[in-house]
Amino acid sequence: MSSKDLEKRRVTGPDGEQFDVDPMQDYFCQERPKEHEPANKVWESFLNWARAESLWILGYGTGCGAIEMRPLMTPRFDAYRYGIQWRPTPRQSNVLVIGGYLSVKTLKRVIRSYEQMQGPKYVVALGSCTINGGMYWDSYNTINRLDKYLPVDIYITGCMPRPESLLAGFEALKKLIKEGKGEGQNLYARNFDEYKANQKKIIRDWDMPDYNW
Amino acid sequence: MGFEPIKILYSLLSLFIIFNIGMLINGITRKIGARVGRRHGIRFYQPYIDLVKNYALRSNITHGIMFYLGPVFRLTGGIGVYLFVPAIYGSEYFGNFSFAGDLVLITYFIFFGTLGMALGAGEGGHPYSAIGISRGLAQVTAAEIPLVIAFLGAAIQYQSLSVTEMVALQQGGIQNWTLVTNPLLTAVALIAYLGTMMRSPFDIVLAPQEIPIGPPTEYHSTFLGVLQTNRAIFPMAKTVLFMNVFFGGATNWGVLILKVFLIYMWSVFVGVVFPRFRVDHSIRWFYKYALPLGLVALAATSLLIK
Amino acid sequence: MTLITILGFILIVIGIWGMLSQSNIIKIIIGFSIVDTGIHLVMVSIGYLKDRTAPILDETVGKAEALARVVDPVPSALVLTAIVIGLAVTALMLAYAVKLHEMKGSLDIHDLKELKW
Amino acid sequence: MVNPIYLFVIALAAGFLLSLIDKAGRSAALTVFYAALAAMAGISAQAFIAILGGAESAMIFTAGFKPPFSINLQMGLEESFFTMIVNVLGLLSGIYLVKKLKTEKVYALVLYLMMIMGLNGLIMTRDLFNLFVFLEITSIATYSLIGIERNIRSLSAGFKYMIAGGLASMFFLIGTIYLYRFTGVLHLDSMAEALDLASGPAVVLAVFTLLISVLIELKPFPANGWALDVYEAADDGLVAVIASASSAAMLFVLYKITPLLNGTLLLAVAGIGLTTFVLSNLMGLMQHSPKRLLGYSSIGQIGLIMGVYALLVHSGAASEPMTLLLVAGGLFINHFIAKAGLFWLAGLVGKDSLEGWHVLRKKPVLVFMFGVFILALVGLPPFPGFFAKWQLVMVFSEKGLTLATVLVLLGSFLEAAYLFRWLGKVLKTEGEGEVKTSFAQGLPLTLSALALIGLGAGFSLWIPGGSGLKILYLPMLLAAALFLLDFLPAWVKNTLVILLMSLYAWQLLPGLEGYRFLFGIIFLAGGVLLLIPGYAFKGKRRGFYPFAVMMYAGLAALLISESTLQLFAAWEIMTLGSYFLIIRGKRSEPHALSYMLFSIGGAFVMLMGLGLLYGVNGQSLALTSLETLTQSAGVIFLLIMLGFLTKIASMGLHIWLPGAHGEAETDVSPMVSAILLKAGMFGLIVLMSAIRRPMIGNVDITYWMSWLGAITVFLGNLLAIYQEDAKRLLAYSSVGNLGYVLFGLSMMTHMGWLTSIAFALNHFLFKALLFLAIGGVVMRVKTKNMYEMGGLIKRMPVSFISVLIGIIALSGVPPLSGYAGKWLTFNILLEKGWYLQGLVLIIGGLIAFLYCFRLIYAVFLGQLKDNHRRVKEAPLPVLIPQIILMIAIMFFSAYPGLVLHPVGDFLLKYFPQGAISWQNNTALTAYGHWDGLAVLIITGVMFASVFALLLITNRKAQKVGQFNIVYAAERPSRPELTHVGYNFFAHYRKALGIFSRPFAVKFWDGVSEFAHSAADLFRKIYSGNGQTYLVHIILFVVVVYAFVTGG
Repeated sequence: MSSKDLEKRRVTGPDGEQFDVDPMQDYFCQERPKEHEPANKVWESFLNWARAESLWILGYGTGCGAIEMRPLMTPRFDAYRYGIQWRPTPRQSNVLVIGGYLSVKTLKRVIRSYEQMQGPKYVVALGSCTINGGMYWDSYNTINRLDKYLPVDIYITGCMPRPESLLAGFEALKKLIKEGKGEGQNLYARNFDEYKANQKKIIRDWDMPDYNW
Repeated sequence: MGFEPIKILYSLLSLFIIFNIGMLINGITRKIGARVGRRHGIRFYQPYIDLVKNYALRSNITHGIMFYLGPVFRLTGGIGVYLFVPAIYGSEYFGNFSFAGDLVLITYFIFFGTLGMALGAGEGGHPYSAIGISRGLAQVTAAEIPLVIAFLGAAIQYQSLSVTEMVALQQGGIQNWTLVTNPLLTAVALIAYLGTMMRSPFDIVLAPQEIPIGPPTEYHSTFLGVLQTNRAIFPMAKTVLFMNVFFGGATNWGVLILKVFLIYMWSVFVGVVFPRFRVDHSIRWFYKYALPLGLVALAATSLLIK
Repeated sequence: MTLITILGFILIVIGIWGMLSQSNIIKIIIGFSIVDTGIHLVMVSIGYLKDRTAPILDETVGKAEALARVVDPVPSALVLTAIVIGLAVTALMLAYAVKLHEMKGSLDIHDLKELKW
Repeated sequence: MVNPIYLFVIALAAGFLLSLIDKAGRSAALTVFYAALAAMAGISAQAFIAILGGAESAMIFTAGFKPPFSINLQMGLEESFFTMIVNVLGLLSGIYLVKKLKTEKVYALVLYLMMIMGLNGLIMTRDLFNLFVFLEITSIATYSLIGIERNIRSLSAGFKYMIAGGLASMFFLIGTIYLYRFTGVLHLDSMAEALDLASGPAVVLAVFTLLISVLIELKPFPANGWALDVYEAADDGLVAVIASASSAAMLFVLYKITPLLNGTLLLAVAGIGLTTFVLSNLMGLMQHSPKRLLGYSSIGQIGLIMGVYALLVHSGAASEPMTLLLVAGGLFINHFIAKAGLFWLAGLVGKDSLEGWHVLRKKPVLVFMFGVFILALVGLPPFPGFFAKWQLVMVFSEKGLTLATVLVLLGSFLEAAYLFRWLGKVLKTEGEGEVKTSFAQGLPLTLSALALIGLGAGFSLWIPGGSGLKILYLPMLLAAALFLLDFLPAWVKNTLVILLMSLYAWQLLPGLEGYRFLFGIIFLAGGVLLLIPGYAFKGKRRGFYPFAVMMYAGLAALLISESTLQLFAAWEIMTLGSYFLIIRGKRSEPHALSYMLFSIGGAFVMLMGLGLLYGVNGQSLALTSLETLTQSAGVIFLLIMLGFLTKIASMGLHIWLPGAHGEAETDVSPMVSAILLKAGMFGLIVLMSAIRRPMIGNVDITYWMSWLGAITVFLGNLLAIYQEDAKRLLAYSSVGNLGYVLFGLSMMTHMGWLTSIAFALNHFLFKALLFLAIGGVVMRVKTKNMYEMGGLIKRMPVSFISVLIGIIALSGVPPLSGYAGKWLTFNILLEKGWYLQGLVLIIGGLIAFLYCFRLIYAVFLGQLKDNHRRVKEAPLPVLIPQIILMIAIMFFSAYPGLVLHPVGDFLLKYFPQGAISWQNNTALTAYGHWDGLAVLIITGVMFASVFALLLITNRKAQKVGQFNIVYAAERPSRPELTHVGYNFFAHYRKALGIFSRPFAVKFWDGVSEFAHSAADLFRKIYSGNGQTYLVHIILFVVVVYAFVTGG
C-alpha cells in the first residue's frame, strides 16, 4: 500500500468512456471533525455517568504496555465488574489505550483508529514513553510526547504500570468523565489543524486522507 | 381473535416486559459466564448502561440508506417475531397479534431481520462484514434444519400450525407437554434452539475472531443501540415460541419468566462448556447429527399420532 | 441349371474377386467387364432351351409350331441391350481411368482416398 | 392432357439438336435447353393437374402391343406428380447451374437433359427391363456429369459411384432375368400377378436380388460410402438433382416393385431404412464438412422414407391413400425440397466448414431460407415434415409399431442435434466474408422456400384434426408480416406488437376460465409487460419480433388448445420462437442448442405419449380423451409428463436452463424465465387434471414426482449459491422454484395445486422483476460477474429496490407474497403426510437465502468499482415494468385472497375436498391461518416506528465515503481488493460439496460423448477406399439375405 494508490487515475467505463477517479475525493469523506455541544446539564450528567460506567476499550496493543492490559480480563483483576469491556472494532470503542512507546509507524495507525472511534472518546496513555519518550527519547523512530498528536485524557505512570495502576487509571478516567471533563474529542476537533500539522511533521510517508472517519 | 386498537397498548406493554426480561437475562448470562471462568463478572444491569451509552454517543456516521435501515430491519424482525407469538396463553390481550399468522409465519419472519441486517452490514462496505454474513447465513440455513423438523413434528403431533392451539393441547399439567409426550422431538428442538441462539458453540458469526466481529463491524452508537435492543428481544421471542410449542406455554407472566429463564439457561450452559465450531464444521454437524436425529424424531412423531 | 449358367456365375464371382482384390483401376475395370460377361452368359442361358432353334419365323419354323420349337427370344434381346449398356459403362470407366491418371499420376485405387468419413 | 411421350421426344430431340445449335452460340443452345426442360416440366405439371381434375391416366404402348408383350409407360396420378417434381427440380437446378453451363462443353447440357429424361423414364416405365435401361441411362449421364467436374475429388467420387452402380446393375439384371424365368413376363403388373413367392426359395432369391439392387441405389447403411463421396464432391446444382430428384425416382421404383414383395421383404426394407436413418444421423454428429453433413442427412432421410413406407405397407395402413400421402408423402416432399435447397445454398456459400456458413448473415433473406430448410428437415411446424411426423407417430401407434416409432424419433432427434448446431453456428459465428448471389441462383432457392411454407399450410389443412390449427393462423401470419416489416426501427415494431398482443389478449382472455385465465394473464399480460423493455433497444433489432410473436402465439394457442394436435403444434411453435429469442444472446449459441435439444427430446417423448394415447383411446385427438383413458394410463402419463418436465427443467433435465436463461438478452431472460417456464406447468396441469391417479403397476407416479420436485428445489437452490454470474444464479433459482411447482402439483390435492399456483404466480412476478433489474444492471455495466460489480445502490437505486423486493418475495419472508407458498407448503405436508420430501423441499428453500443475499450484496452493496462510478440507472423502459411488477407484488402480498380464492373455487371442480376457507382476507385451513394484509400492516407499522426511533436519536449521522471503513487501522487502496464477491460461499462447498457435484451434467455429457464416439466409430467404416465400399455392399447383401431367409 503506497501513496500512489490515492493518486488520481484514469479509468475506462463499461461503455468505453474515460474519466478520472480521484480516490481522495471520491472514496473518502472530506468533512472535518466537528465539535459536539454537551446537552443540558442534568441530562448530560446522566449520560456521562452511563459513559463512564460503560468504558469500551479498543483491543489494540500499540506497544509493550499492552501486555499489562490482558491481566485485566483475567479473574485476578477482572475489569469487567467496573463496566470495562474490550471491543474489536474502533467504531464501537470509546477508550484508546496507548500501551507505552509509540513508533511512528504505529502512530499512523493509532491516529486512524482514533479518528474512526465515535465520540465522546478518551485516550489513556501508559508509561513514561508517552509522556517524554522515556528510554526511547532520542530514538529515530518513536515519538516523544503523545499529547502533541492526540488529546490524552489520562496518563498512567510506570514503566510499565502494573494492572492495578491501570485499574486506578480507569477509575480516574471515570471520575473525569462524570465531571464532564472528558472532552478530548472536542479538543481534537477544535485544534484539529494543529494536531494534523504535528502528525504530518513526524509521519513523513503520509499516505492517507486527512480526515479518517 | 381479531384486531382491536387497545391491543396496541397491551402489545407495547408486553414488548416492554419482554425487553426488560431480555436485558436482565443478558446481564445474568454474562455473569454466569464470568462465574464459570472464576471471574466476578459484570454488574447484572450493565446491559442497560451500555445501551444508554450507545444511544448517547454524540457522533455517528452512515454508509448509506441501506446501512441506516439495516438495524431497523433487524429490530422490526425481532419485535415482529415476538408480536406474532401468543405470549400468554388464554390472555385476550397478551396474545399479541397472533391472529395474523401461525407457526409458519413466525418461522419465516425470523429471517426478516436477518436479511435486513445482512443488507445493512453489506452496505457498510467492510469486507469482514460480508464474510461474517456469508458465514452467518450459511450456518443459519443448516441450523434451521432441526428447527424446521421440530416445528413440523410439533405440527404433525398436534395436527395444527396454530401456536395457540398447540399450547391449548398442552394444558393440564406437565404430562401433557411436548417435552413429555414427545421427548425425542423436544431433543431435536433443543438442538435447534442452540443453533438459533447465536451462542457458543454456534457463535462464530459474532464472536471475536480473525474478522473482528463479522457483520456489525461498522455499526456503532445508535445503530448498535438498536441492535442491542434487538439482542434483548429477539432471543426472548424465540424462547417464548419454544416454550409455547414444547414446554406447555404460559398462562401468566410469572410462569413465562420462569420457563423462559430456564430454557435460555440451556443454551447458556451448553455455551459456557463447549468451544466454538467453525462454520463448515457446524454445517456438517447439523447435517450429520441433527438431521438424522430429526428424521428419527419425525418418524416417531408420525407413529405417535397413528 | 445348365453348365453355361454355372459358368456365368463362376465368371461373375471371378470378376467380383478381381474388383475386390486388384488395386489397379484398369484391373478393376477388367473385373467389372468379366462380371458383365458373366451376367450376359447367365441371361442367355436362362432364355436358351435345349434342342430348339433360333426364334425366327420363316419357312422352317411355322407360326403354329413356333412356340414349341424356338427358344425364348426375349432374353437374347435383353442381352443385346445389356451388352450395349455394359460397353458404354466400361467405356466411361476407362475414360475416368484416363482422367484419373492424368490428374493423379497413379492408377492405384488406394490413392483415391481424399474423401472419407 | 399432352401425350406424355413428348417428355422423351422433347428431351431426345433437344439432346440431338443441342450440339448442332451450339455452333450458333451458347445462348441459343441454352435457350433450347431451358425450353426443353420447361416444356417437360410443363407437360408433367399439366398431366398432374389434368389427372387430379379427373382425367384418365395415360398409357403408352410400344409398337401397338398391349402388355405384357409391349414395353409400357404409364402416366397416372403418382407418375405425373413425381415427373412433375423431378422436372421442376431439373429446371430449377438447371437455372441454378446457368453460369457453369455457359462455360462447359455442350455435352454437359446434353447429359443433363438425358439425366432428367432417364429419371422420367424410371418413373413412368412399367417394364422391368426397361426400368434397367432407364436406370443405366440416368446413371451413365450422372457419372459423366460428375466426371465433367475436373477435380480429383469429384473424379474419384464418380469412379466409386460407378463401380458401386455397376454392382447394383448386376444384381438388377440377375434379378430381372430370373423373375422373367419364373413368371414369363417383364411387365410389372403382370409379374405381380404371376409371382408366387411361396413356390420356392429361388423365387424369393430372385425378388430379393431385384430388391437389393434398388435398395443399394437408395444408399442403405453401410453400403453407401460412395454416395457420401458423391454428395461431398460433386457440383452443388448437380448434387441437388442427385439427392432429391434421383432419390425421388428411385423411391418411386421401390414403390413400383412393392407388389412383388412379401411381408418379410417389406420388414427387411423397413429395418434397413430405419437403421440407416438412425445410424447415418448418428454419424452426422461428427461431421464438420457441410456437404458431407448434408449427405448423411440425405441418406438418413431416404432411409426414413423407405422404412416408413415399407412399414405402412406392411401394416396395411398404406391401403388408406391419405395416410400414405400424409406420412410418406409428407416426409418425402419435405426432404425433397429442403435438401435441394440446402445443396443449392451450399453452392452459394462454398465453405468447407459449418462455421464458415456465417457469411449467410450478410444477406438476411438467405438466413431466412436456410432456417426454413433446416427447420423443415428437423420437422418443426409449420413445415410439412412436422405434420408428417405427427401423423406417422399417430398411425404407427395405432398399429402398435412402437419400436419403429422410437427409432424414427431417435433418428430425428440426432438429426435435429447436428442441424441445430449448424443453425446456431450460422447465426452466431463471427467472421469476415461475403456471399454473392445472382438471380439464377436466388430463384430456385426462393421458390423452394416458398413451396415449403405453402405445403406446410396445405398439410395443416389435410391432416386429420388440422382444422383445429386455425388458432395458430393469425399469429403466424402476424409473425410472417413482421418478417416483412423487419426493416422498420425497433420501437415501431415494439409498439405494433404491444398493440396487437393487447388486442389479442383482450379478445382471448374473457373467454378463458379458471387456471387457463390465470395462465392467460401470465402469458399475455405478462408478455405485453415484458415487451416494454424493448423500447430500450436501439436500431432495428432484426429477427426479434417475429419470433417473440411466434413464442407468444404458441403460448396463447396452448391455452385454448382442445386437441392433442393443437397442443403439440402450439408447443413446438413456442419452442421454436423461444429458441430464436434465446440464441440472440452474445454467448448463447451452445446454450440455445442445448435448450433446443432438450426441448425436442422432451417433445418427442411427449409425442410418443400422445401417439400412444391416440392408439389406445380409439384414435381420438381430443384432449378430453385423457380423462377416459383406461389402459396404459400410467405409461402415457409418464411420457407426456417427461415432455413437460424438460420444459420446467426438473433436476436431471435442467442443464439447459442456466445457460439458456443466463446468456439471453435483458428482456428475453424474463420472458423465457418468468413466462415460458409456466408453459410446462400449464401442460402438467392439463395432464394431471385429466389423469388423477397415474400408476405404473403398483407405483404411484405422483409420489416420485414429489421427490423429484423436492430434490429439484434442494439442488437447484444449492447450485444457485455457487454461481458467479448473476443471471445464471437467477436461472438456477428458477430451476429450484419450478421444483416447488412440481411438488405442489404432485400432491394431487386441492391445497397442493393451490400451492403450486401460488408459487407459479409469485415466481412470475419476482423472477420477471429480478431478471429485468439485473438485466438492466448488466446492460449498464457490461458484465454479468457479480464480483466485478458492487456498490451499485448509489448509481442504480431503483434497480436496487426492485431486487430487494424481488428477493424478499423469492425467499418467502413475510410480509411479501412469497410467504403464501411457504405457508401452504406446510399445510399440504400436514395434509398429505409426505414429510420426508417436504423436509428436503423446505431445507432447499432455506438455502435460497444464501443466493438471495449474495445477489443483492455483491451487485448493489459493498464497494463501488472505479469504472462504475459513472454508470447510469437502467433505461426507463426497463424500469417501468419493474415498477408495475413491484406494485403487483405488493398487491398480491396484501390481498392474496383476491387471486387464490377464485382459483381455489375453480379447483373445486377437480378436488372438491380440502379447500381453504376465507374470512375476509384471512386464509383458514384445517391447520393454520394467515392474514396477508394484517402481516403487511403490522410489519409496516413496526418498521416505521423503529425507523422513527432511529431517526430521532440519530438524525445527524455523518455521510462518509466508501473507503471510510475500519480496515485494521489501515485504509483500503482499491475497491476491487475490498469487495468480497468471489466464491462467496466457499465454506458451504467445503461442508456440502458432495451435493453440488455435477452429476446431471456429467451424465448428459457422457451421453453426448457416447453418441459422438459411437458416431466416430461407425463412420470410420467409410475409409474412402472404393474397394472397401464394394465389400460393404456385398456384406450388406449377404447379411440382408441371411435375415430375409431367416438363416
